[in-house]
Amino acid sequence: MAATTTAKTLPMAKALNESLRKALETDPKVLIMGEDVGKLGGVFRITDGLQKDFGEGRVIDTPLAESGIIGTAIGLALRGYRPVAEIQFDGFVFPAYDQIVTQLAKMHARALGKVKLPVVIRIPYGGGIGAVEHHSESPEALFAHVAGLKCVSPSNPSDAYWMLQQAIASDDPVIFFEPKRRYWDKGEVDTEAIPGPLHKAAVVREGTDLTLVAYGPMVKTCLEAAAAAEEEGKSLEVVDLRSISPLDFDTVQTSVEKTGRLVVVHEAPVFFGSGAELAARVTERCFYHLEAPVLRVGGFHAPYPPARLEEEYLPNLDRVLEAVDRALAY
Amino acid sequence: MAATTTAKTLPMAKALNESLRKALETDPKVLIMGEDVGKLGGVFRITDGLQKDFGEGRVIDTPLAESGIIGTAIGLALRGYRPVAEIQFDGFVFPAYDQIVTQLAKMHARALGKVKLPVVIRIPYGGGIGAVEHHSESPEALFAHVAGLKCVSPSNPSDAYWMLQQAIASDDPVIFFEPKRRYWDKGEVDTEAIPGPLHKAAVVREGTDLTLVAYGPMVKTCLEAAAAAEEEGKSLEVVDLRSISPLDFDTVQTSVEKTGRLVVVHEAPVFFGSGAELAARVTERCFYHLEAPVLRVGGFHAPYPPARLEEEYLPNLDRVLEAVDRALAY
Amino acid sequence: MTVESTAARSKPRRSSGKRTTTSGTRKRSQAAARPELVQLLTPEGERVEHPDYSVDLTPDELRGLYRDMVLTRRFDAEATALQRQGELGLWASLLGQEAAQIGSGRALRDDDYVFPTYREHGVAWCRGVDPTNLLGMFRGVNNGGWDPYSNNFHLYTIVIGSQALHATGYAMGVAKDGADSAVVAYFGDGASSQGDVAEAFTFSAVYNAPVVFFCQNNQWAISEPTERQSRVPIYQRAAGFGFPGVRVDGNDVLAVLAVTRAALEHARSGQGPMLVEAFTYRMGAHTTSDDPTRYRKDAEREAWEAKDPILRMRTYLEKEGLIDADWLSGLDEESDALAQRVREAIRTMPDPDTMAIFENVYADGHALVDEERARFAEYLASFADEEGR
Amino acid sequence: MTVESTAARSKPRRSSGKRTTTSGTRKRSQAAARPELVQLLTPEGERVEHPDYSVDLTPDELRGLYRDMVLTRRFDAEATALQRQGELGLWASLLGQEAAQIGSGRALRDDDYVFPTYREHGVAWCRGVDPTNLLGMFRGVNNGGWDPYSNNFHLYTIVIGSQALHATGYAMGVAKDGADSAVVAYFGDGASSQGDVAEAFTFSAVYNAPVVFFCQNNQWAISEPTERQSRVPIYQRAAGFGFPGVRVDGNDVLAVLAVTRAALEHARSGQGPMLVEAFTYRMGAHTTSDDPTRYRKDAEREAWEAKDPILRMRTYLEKEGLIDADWLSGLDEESDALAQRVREAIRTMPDPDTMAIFENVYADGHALVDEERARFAEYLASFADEEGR
Ligand SMILES: Cc1ncc(C[n+]2csc(CCOP(=O)(O)OP(=O)(O)O)c2C)c(N)n1
Ligand SMILES: Cc1ncc(C[n+]2csc(CCOP(=O)(O)OP(=O)(O)O)c2C)c(N)n1
Ligand SMILES: [Mg+2]
Ligand SMILES: [Mg+2]
Repeated sequence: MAATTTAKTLPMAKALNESLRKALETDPKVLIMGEDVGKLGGVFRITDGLQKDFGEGRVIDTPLAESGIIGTAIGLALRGYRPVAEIQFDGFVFPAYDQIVTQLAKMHARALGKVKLPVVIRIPYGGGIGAVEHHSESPEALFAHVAGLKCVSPSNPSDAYWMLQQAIASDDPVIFFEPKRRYWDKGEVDTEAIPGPLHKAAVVREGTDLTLVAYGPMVKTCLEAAAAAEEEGKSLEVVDLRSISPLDFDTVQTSVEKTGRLVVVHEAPVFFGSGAELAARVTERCFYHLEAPVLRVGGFHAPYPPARLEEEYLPNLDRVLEAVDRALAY
Repeated sequence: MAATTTAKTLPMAKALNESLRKALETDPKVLIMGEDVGKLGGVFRITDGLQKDFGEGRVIDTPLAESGIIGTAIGLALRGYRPVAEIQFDGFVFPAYDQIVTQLAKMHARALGKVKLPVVIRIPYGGGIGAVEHHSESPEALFAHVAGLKCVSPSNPSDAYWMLQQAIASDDPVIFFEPKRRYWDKGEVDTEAIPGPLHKAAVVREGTDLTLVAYGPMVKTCLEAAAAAEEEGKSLEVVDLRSISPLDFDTVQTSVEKTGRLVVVHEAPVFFGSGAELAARVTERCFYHLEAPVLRVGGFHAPYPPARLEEEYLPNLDRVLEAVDRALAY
Repeated sequence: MTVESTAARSKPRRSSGKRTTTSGTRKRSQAAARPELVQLLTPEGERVEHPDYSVDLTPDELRGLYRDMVLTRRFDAEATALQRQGELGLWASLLGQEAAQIGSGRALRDDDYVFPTYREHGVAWCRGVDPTNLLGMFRGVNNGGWDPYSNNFHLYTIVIGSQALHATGYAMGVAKDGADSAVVAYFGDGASSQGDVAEAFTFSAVYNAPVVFFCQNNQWAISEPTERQSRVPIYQRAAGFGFPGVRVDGNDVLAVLAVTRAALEHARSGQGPMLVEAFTYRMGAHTTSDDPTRYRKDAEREAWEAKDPILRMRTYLEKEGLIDADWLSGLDEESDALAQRVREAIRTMPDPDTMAIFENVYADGHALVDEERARFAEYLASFADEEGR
Repeated sequence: MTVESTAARSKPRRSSGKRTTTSGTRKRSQAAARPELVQLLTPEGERVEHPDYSVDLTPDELRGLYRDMVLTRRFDAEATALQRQGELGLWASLLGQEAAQIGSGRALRDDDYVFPTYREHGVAWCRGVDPTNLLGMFRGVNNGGWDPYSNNFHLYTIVIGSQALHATGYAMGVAKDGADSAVVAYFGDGASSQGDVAEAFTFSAVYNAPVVFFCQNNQWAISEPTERQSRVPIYQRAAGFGFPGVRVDGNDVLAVLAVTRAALEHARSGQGPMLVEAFTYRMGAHTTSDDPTRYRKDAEREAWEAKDPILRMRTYLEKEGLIDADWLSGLDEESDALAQRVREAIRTMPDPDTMAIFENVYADGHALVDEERARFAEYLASFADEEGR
């Protein structure tokens, strides 16, 4: 979205905060719930000031129990509310996994459409902030595999603002993955703009030699890689998926039909990760266009390492470019 | 394994039962725990008679709480036991997901190898038995993505017997997926044989035109498909993966280098499923050998349907052959 | 170490209508002042008093409770028969739990909302859910065939204990709305071990949510006796979370009604959650797939048959002269008619359309579902073409 | 509605050694016969008696407890300082909880096994874990740097409440082995809301496992006060699961020692689990990342400072003439030496080798890990080659 007079420059964290504020203002059924979302404003301050302005009835500090948070959010949704639940860190969503997978995801279908579950689960995810165990994971594949859920992840403040608006407006459960290492990156947000569809990917840099696909935290990394590659005379197109379920294969396909090569980048482990699904489907769709196999850059099949190793562990410019070189060598 | 004098013909359920009995006899540290595994012998009778013979101290009926089952199994393993936990049905493993993913899978690494977690989690999985909701799912991808776990699934009684022996002997946590619709299928089991490695795939039918890859319940379906295809003059090779994490890409690669075409079949939803990982990796390894994209046959991106629709929902001979035709048409 | 229930203080709200005082036949319950088990009608059909709980019902209401139990049992027996005949894939019988379900179900107001397990056929009956609708999921044509909002009766939930949290959240919403209705979460003795149920206790207590936890302790969780779940009575669990718990004779429809009314009133009046443990017995198998002879003795069942919830009510009504042979044969006819209606309904129940696989996965749609639906339709059409050739 | 603790009946096991009777200075605790909070040493440093719990310690033992608390606090302060200096990524301070941790830690036998949270630095100290080992995970060089078996002290667990189940399973194993040791699960007030903790209560009660649940109620779970977790005192939770719970003054090292010993004895003697709630206060921030000024008043902290666990012990020891200036300055020197040792250790703590990413993922190996390790080594080598050129 181009800058207009109504645009302001905000870090992603603040864009999310403003988006939540807007939702609370606009729809009295919107509730915010989670651990420490009240006075503290969340450990990342995404809900800063909201309880003060909207009260404890709308911005709810919950007991320390994630299954309880999601289970009661489901009940509130059945009663007509639109809960936006915060999970404090990626690694702490698993106690709620049963409620998400067996209840939240399936209840609309179970009821033959008679009930709707407009629940948003915000999860700050990914690494790069030097944290201890369980605070740096990227579990999106574990949700994308599950029908009934939608999964999205913004890469910049504008998308953070608008995609959260759209997720809250959606009548389906949405897992909203926030790239925590990008919380403090600034960007323009036009709160008066008319946003594009939630589940559409965006070509964020055009190129001709190879397509880089990423989402959330890795979009910036890919843009940097594309800039570096340009200096070496390689023209990389970068697609920001924005949505992980559904995946916008059309946009990726169009790009790959142009470039003939695809590298998928994410922080999550490669094995059974998003890159696998993209590689499988894109290869099927673009079999005769692909001049190289789809390559994947991502986490290893190992627990997220201690902070002093994360720089080596996380996909970075070098690892992306190495994969680019390998793909171009075909 | 060829039939010998020590071989007997058993249904898979009985083979599993005998394997557990053998483990209890051989190693006093082996424990069986789960809901209704005692007097009832489990809802599928896999533990039939074991409590009677080994006592309540070794075959333990647990409270109705899956997180509790796995969490205490972890504690027992830390104390030197080798628990074999039964989850009653695939759809009920999710309350234990946190313990499995954040504790069981990571504790060995967290302890820098100082502790071992020889825990086996047996999960009867998959559909085809006309059951109600949550009783027919195939959640293997949700475990294979997680480092620290191993995932296997036998397709026949002999593998059921031996792979369970090996899983129990393994010092790593193993998720043992039992294809419940094949529990009553009979096969030869030689309890004196020397089994091959746990994580190695098996070529269960040789062919030249295309490779079918499957595991657990779909191996039989693929063998039937191959037999039907033969009548049409098509020679299909069938690979039984046996192990889902790790995946034995070498065996698949060898086959695909011969046939040039691959179709992966599983009951689990295709989106972010095992087929995606296989397609991605095999395409990377066999890029110049593949004459068609890897095609996937599996579940839809929808909740497992009510029983009256499962016949249409589940991959069957026709759906496999349709994919084979599509692959051969390239 | 026992935990006293404090539920007693909130008196049940009385429904209007003419009442017969049946105190002539009432005796004080045998045990000491506040017996652990609340009982108003003994297995022998004698009315007894309880210091904290009472009901005062019209003859019509009393007969109505009996009728509800009889019809529910008949429906349940029919469903079991239909399973044997292959019309249902499975059935979870409520045999023996009629009083627990009818007593609690009849304590509800229309605007209360219920979260059942998979066995609350009697509660569904009280809510006005058409019994044939309950059969859909057991036949395998759907995963829950009714609109939860039309009767304020949620879909059956199979994942043990998870609905306790939904009920708590719903009740938090009720409180937010300033409504004075209440919510009931049904669950079993086995479910009491699930973390979700404990979390529901915590959330409801902390938010003072108007929810009644109604635990049918039917002594068994499939093959496991209640001692595998708790070494003290389940109602005592509540006190440690800061709200009252009470154990009621779950085979005594009057006591269940009285106690549930009191619990609902407790919730409505802003005092927060309450736990009711209905002490009852699963007289049949866990489901039609189960074989209880593997784990329990006939003698146990026989002992409980003597406490049958329907028999004792009949004895009482007959003793009080509230029913006679005519009335009973009218009820028999009604039962037969219900059974026949259910039989017919099941035989004409249509199988779902194949493409229903793709319906209602999402409320707002999903590109992949659309794609898979289209492809599958094409695939199916290809057979039609072949057949058409 | 209160739940009486029955813990009293099992008397604490006495450690051998000469004892001083300090009863001259003892008073009966002010409250009624069985006050809710077990206390043996008032905030003013006066010894009081409790009808159910007592300790009888030698001067050396008394001084030892004080020394443990002082050294632990010093270590903790040093770690906080190291975090500020950038040597640690994070630190979770135990400031204010020294008595709860040293009192319980010193109640343990060597063969008891401990499952801590991430804040049990004082317990680790009692177990003999080298304090510098605790820093590894906070520095980011590992996720737990010690061998749990060498000190029977498990790794720190971050996922709230999950270790309660591990402790229960371990205790089930202890019972199976016929050993008479016990297991302790530490957790916080916040953790009491997690389903896993409730399930641990259920399992331990049903199997009568020798486990002591030691809840440090430090009044806060990050920004949430304990009322967000429970509307009644946490120790009361136990009764509803069928085992005793007791609340002890968590800033009173003597009372914590006495109560934990009794609880361990309860477990050892085959009576199953027990819950100890140590009522204490987190004097610092939740972690170095936290800013408590956003959610709590200084006055609250000040009120708790008056109940400081170390101060009261010092007052008592001084009054009793058990310590003097010399002894105290010796302890100061010891503290300084410890702090210096920690500082030096952290500065020389090596970063892990990059390839450690692939180590210990599996005990028996995994083909994919091998493949990824090899590829990554090649990848890294390619840079070395480039640099080497
Ligand atoms: C989470 C979960 N685990 C296991 C099951 C399988 N299961 C179905 S019913 C049942 C026993 C339930 O016992 P209880 O709660 O006492 O209810 P009851 O069936 O006696 O009414 C079990 C173990 C399940 N449905 N959900
Ligand atoms: C399952 C889970 N959810 C959330 C967190 C984030 N978190 C870390 S500590 C904490 C508060 C814990 O409070 P309490 O149990 O009282 O222990 P304390 O920190 O006060 O010692 C939270 C919410 C976590 N570690 N694990
Ligand atoms: Mg039951
Ligand atoms: Mg706390």
